[in-house]
Amino acid sequence: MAVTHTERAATPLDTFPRLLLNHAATRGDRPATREKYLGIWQTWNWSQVAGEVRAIASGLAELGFKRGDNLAIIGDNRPRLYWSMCAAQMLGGVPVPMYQDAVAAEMAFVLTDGEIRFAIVEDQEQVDKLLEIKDQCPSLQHILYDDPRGMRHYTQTYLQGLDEVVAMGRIHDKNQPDFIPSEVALGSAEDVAVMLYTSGTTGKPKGVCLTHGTFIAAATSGVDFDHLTEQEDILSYLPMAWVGDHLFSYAQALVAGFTINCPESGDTVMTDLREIGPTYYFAPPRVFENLLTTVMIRMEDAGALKRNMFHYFMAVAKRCGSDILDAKPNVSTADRLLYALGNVLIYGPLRNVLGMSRIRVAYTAGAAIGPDLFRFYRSIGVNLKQLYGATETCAAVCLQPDREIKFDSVGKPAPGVEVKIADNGEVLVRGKLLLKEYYRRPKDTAEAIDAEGWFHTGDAGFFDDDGHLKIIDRAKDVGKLADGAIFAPNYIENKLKFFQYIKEAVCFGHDRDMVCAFINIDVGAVGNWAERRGLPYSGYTDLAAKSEVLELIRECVEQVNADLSHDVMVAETQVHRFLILHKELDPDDDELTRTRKVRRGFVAEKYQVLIDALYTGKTSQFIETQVKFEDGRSGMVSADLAICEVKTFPVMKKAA
Amino acid sequence: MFYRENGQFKTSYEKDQQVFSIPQDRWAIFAIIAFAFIGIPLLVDEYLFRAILIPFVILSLAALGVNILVGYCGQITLGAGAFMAIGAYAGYNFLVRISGMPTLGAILLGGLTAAVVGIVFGAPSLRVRGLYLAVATLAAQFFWDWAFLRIKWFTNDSPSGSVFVADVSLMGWTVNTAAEKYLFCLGILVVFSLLAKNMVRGSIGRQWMAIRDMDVAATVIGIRPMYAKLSAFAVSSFYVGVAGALWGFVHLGSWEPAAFSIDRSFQLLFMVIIGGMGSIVGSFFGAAFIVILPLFLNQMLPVVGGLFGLDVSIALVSHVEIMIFGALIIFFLIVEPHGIARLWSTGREKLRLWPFPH
Amino acid sequence: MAFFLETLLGGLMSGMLYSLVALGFVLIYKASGVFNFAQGAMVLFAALSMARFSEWIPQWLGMENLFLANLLAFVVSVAVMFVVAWLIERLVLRHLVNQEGATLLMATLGIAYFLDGVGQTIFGSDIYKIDVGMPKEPVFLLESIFQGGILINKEDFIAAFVSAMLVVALSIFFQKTSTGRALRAVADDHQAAQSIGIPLNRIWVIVWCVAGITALVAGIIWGSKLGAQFSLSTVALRALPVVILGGLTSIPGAIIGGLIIGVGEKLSEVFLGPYVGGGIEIWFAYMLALIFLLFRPQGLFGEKIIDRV
Amino acid sequence: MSGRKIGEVILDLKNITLRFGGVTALEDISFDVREHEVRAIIGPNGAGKSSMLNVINGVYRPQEGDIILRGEHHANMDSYGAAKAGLARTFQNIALFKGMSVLDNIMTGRNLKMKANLLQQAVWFGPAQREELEHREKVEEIIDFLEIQHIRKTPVGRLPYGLQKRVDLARALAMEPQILLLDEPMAGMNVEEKQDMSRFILDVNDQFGTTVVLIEHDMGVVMDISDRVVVLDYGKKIGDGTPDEVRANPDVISAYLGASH
Repeated sequence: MAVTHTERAATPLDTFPRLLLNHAATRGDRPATREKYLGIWQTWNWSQVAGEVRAIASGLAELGFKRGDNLAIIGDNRPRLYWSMCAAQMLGGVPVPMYQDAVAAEMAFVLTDGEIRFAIVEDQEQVDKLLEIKDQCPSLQHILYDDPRGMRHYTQTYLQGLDEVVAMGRIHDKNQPDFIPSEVALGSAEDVAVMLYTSGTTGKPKGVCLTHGTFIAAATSGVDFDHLTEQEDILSYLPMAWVGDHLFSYAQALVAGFTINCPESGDTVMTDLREIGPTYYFAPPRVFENLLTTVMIRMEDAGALKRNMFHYFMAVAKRCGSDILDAKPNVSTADRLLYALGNVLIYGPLRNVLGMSRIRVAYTAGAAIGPDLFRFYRSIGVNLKQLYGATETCAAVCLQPDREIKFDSVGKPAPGVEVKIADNGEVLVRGKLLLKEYYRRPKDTAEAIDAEGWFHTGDAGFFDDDGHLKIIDRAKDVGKLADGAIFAPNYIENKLKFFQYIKEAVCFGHDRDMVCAFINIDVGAVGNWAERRGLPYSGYTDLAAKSEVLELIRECVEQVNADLSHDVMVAETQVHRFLILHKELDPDDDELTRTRKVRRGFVAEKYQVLIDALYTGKTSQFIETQVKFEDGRSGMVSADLAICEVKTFPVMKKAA
Repeated sequence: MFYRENGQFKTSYEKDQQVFSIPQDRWAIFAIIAFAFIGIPLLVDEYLFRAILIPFVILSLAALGVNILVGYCGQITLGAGAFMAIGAYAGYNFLVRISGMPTLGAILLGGLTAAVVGIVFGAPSLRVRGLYLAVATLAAQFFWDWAFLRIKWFTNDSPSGSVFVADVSLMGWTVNTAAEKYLFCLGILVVFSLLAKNMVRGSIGRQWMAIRDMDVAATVIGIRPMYAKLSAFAVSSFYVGVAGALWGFVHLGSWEPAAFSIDRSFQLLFMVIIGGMGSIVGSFFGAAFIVILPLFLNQMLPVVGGLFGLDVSIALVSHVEIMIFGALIIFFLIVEPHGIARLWSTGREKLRLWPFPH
Repeated sequence: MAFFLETLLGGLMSGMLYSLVALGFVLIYKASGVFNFAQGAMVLFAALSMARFSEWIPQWLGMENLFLANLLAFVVSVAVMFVVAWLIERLVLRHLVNQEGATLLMATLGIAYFLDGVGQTIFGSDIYKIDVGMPKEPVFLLESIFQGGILINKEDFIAAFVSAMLVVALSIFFQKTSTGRALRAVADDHQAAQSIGIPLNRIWVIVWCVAGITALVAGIIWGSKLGAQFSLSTVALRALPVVILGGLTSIPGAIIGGLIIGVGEKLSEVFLGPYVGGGIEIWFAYMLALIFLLFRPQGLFGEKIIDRV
Repeated sequence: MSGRKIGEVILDLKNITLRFGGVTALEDISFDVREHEVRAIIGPNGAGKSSMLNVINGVYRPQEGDIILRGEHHANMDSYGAAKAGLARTFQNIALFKGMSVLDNIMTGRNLKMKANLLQQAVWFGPAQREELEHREKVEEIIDFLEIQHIRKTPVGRLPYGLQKRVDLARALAMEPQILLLDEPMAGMNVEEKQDMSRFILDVNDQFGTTVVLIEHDMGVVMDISDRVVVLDYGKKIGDGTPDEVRANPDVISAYLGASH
């Protein structure tokens, strides 16, 4: 190793394999990857990881994987799946992480579209999916599985255990020790490093090709921006196919050389989070939302004293917490003392049970986050920040600098990134971190990136006076009411969604005279609420139909209206009528994307009757819908949905 | 509330299986032990040592022994007093009959003798359980009460029937003052507690608990009831015996069989029930509680009585005392069969989860 | 020879008393699976109350008639024992249903302590005499056969007689009365008994009441012999081996066992004692029991203990 | 189950008769179990299925008959001996050790394989610890295998029924048995739990080649997962053969129609 290292020192660290080998040489015994397996945190240091990756790479080479090939990666966050990505890159191939919970049909599309020859999957479950669609994907030649459990009787020749491949690889690597180094040497910053399929809020998914140079640049700017070191710990639990996870758990980990930790299983993420106590944390708003909801629910069950204490100190935190975190001077000594006390009694313990004691920097992105939700975490001393970006931009266009946090902005453009607002309000981006192309879609690529090299994000937003970018909505979603008032559905929906009782909301109003909304209640929160009132219920549909629940939600919506009425820009778009949907919007029914964004258009079509009912002033509407269950079976749910009027408020002119 | 467990992840089974796997707990324990060894001797006076601390330490050891049998292995015993006696008298005989026998050696040999006898009287447990076993242990109690009273050999033919140990010494260190006695016993207690903890967290401990919880299932998965039960009797009796020897050698100095009467047996059983069956720390709680309660009542009752203008005789105090013991036993058996220790551990769990209730 | 018979009879006498206490054990064990360690405490408690009330009542009512006083005292004591029985069922057993034997045993140990405490707090802790007018003078039997005859104590004689009566009475109560049958049903199988509508709780109260009465009788007899004093509560410990010997679930067992132990104690004490230094009654009884435990755990008459998976 | 090859007879029961006092629980029952197969014992309530299992692993001793395990006679072997001989079992009404955590419960299954003596254990450091760690790893593999990581340290008392059953199985597996006796492993489970459990049983049989003898009420399950089925009724054997043969057997049908199932 040492020898190869000296000669590599000359070559620049502009591809991920080079970064890896460099870590192995410079900080070989620092932990690189941990996985909770068999009850303890199994740890691999950088030189071990490098060894593993070499082995996988050599093995793949044996199987005939060559420069330019695409390697599908399907499964939960498992060390060897991360390593496989790097292995593919070593050979100049392109890893294509895919959503492990996607159904076979969705996978078939990506596999064919991406001309995948090799797939490395986690376990039997994934293998079965692939076998199901094998004949639809002629290109697919090799399927390798990480976990051999239950695979003993699969006779297909193109199926192999990763173990065997690795074993093969080690021999190969022993026989031709300079094969891998030479392959690595061939790599260049312009090569495509990874291909991420956009979950595609519109149309079919597209493969976004991002080069080593691009991603390393994006990662590096983030690392410098937050002064990340090799000391960081991060919990890798988000879908590997998501640009966010790829940036934080792969790119930045390799740039900064910190440790990624893979949870034991889906059921144990919270416990594992608490054990690891990451110093650097990334989660979509939904996760923070659910956390907060559970906090609230559990505190409701607490004894009176504890509950009052909690609410009192949360009030204190709300008052001064985030200012103290931002080291603002304008906090009274009394408050500082109270906060210190609260930190001992509530905030500290709370961070501990949430697994956030050690967090230095936490990011959220992927969707706008409710200001109050955002404020909650900052006020208890979690340095939560927003970033703005898209798959096409390595998810790193704007970041919120420490101490300059605004709850309703996504921060300033990252170093080396240009951002400007088009006339139609769309956000345009230019810089090193842009995608190379959409895989085999020159037309789409041309559409996305214009002549001057501006990438059209499709989001509507504006810069405020301090140069912070504010995103209101998807550009195409921003509409106008019949009377011409601007209508930004997401903006309203997010306000609604911050109530713990409301899980999902969809607002309508474009070209109409008023705003109406679909609501999904949060079974957890509302269920708990119902139990404490002794309301029996059999499940979501039943619960949603309860008049008490309708009343509860009406109050929430009313508050939102009151809130909206304060802001001239959106005051016109208060919610006049709403209904509670009889089923939860679900990715399996294509109502949400895999990242759980609402497929607005799709939903609008699917529930046309309901929308009509809302606008024709009916007081109730019957509907029957087909649903898919986890096990793939499908059935019908039907209900008679009550439609509810909500009080609206006169527009308040701000006393400027 | 004081727990900050983030980042305390375990990368090896050693770490995961250490006795106090949470650092906060470890520090707390070390602090307490340090205080017991250094702090207390500086703060406490002669009387407290003799009246509370030394009895507490020794009885804790005995209770620990009883707990291994009753709490961990689920075998009831009403004869613990007898085994203390055996420890004491056997130790005494080893001391006086073998010249140059070191005190500690005598004490341990006393314990060993008790262990052997324990195995003999534990034998019925292979055939019977519950109160039948209680009878067997009572038999031990009465037999040995009698034996040490009537068989002169045991008392080395001392005319008065009472025996005495001149001075306790450990490698040249003569244990004279109350403080020294306390430290001597404490040292032994700490070591033995650690050994006990190791056993109950190891395979033998699991065997004991398996037998306690579901003996049929235990044999089916390959646990030998004989080995499990008898080893429990042996270990338990050994601990109790050593405690007995300490009680005689260190605490009393000179004693008669009455010192280890059946009341002592009951007292030890109560310590375990109140302190917490199947919990090592419980044994300490129980011992503390039962050592302190009488003194507390002696102080309090007259005062309380005074308020109502009636004078409280010593007799009355003692009656009230046994009344309260009785009531407490029933209370704990009904309300919290795992005793004070369980209350303690639930409290600790709450602190770990704070501010959440559960 | 005469001496032997004398000891033998003496043994039988005290044996009768053991049987009486043992009976208390058996009753309760049969009906509720509880081994009532507090039986002795109940004896003490009963004796104390008898002694004290027979002393107080004349004072309160200012009357002289000893017989009447005793009668009233007896009635009151019975009432007291009933209350005790009821409280025990209410406050303790009810909350410990379906617990394992060891736990219940320890619970009754608690009860024993509690009763001892309360008893002595209320009634005082000195030695009180119970005078139910039992003749104390000795009697000589079979003078014709043995020179000097066999000396026995009339009091013992009566005592034995009374206990015998009680035993008979109880047996009848069990065999003939409906309550008795209910009791036996419960003894055989709790669940079943419950399912055919036998109110467990009431049955238990009754049983404990009966046990209370046996305790009272035993208390009076012993009390009038040795005076009502704390040592009475140890009688439980002495009667314990009896039930092991006779079998926990058998009334006749209790009686026979009592006699055997009684005789055994006396004989061993007299003929064995001298060689080993005397005072061996207690452990002798226990050793006997121990041997039984090893070779015939269910005792002479008890039902075999089998547990299923 | 395609790849699994069924071997020679490993357990042979000859003319087993078992009586409790007057009651005859099993009458002259004979059947054999082949290596690596899944052998089901079915029958109406009170048919003597559990007694049969109890005879096999020595909890009950038959008055007559012979048990031949790998060619050795075990007519009166006790349950400890059975355990040593490589038989493990789970219980109909779960017999877990209530006072212990899931981990400890499963660790007890390793007891036969742990050699450190009392003193070494008291000292802990050295052989005892080494042993603990080794076996902890084995146990963790089983925990992983049965997917119960999330309850590793919970006291079994707090677990829902379905999970307790799983822990019971885990404890039996910890013994690395050659023959696994399962007494109604799916009793009182909902559909998903049953599916999981059957999957686990098949996986065990498949991965470790463990021979499985199980009692089960759910006919569907039995027919799915077992190679051969023996049918008992009132202590007598009324049928024996492959699921299909048994399904066709008239006596069996009548027995089942008789006992409302």
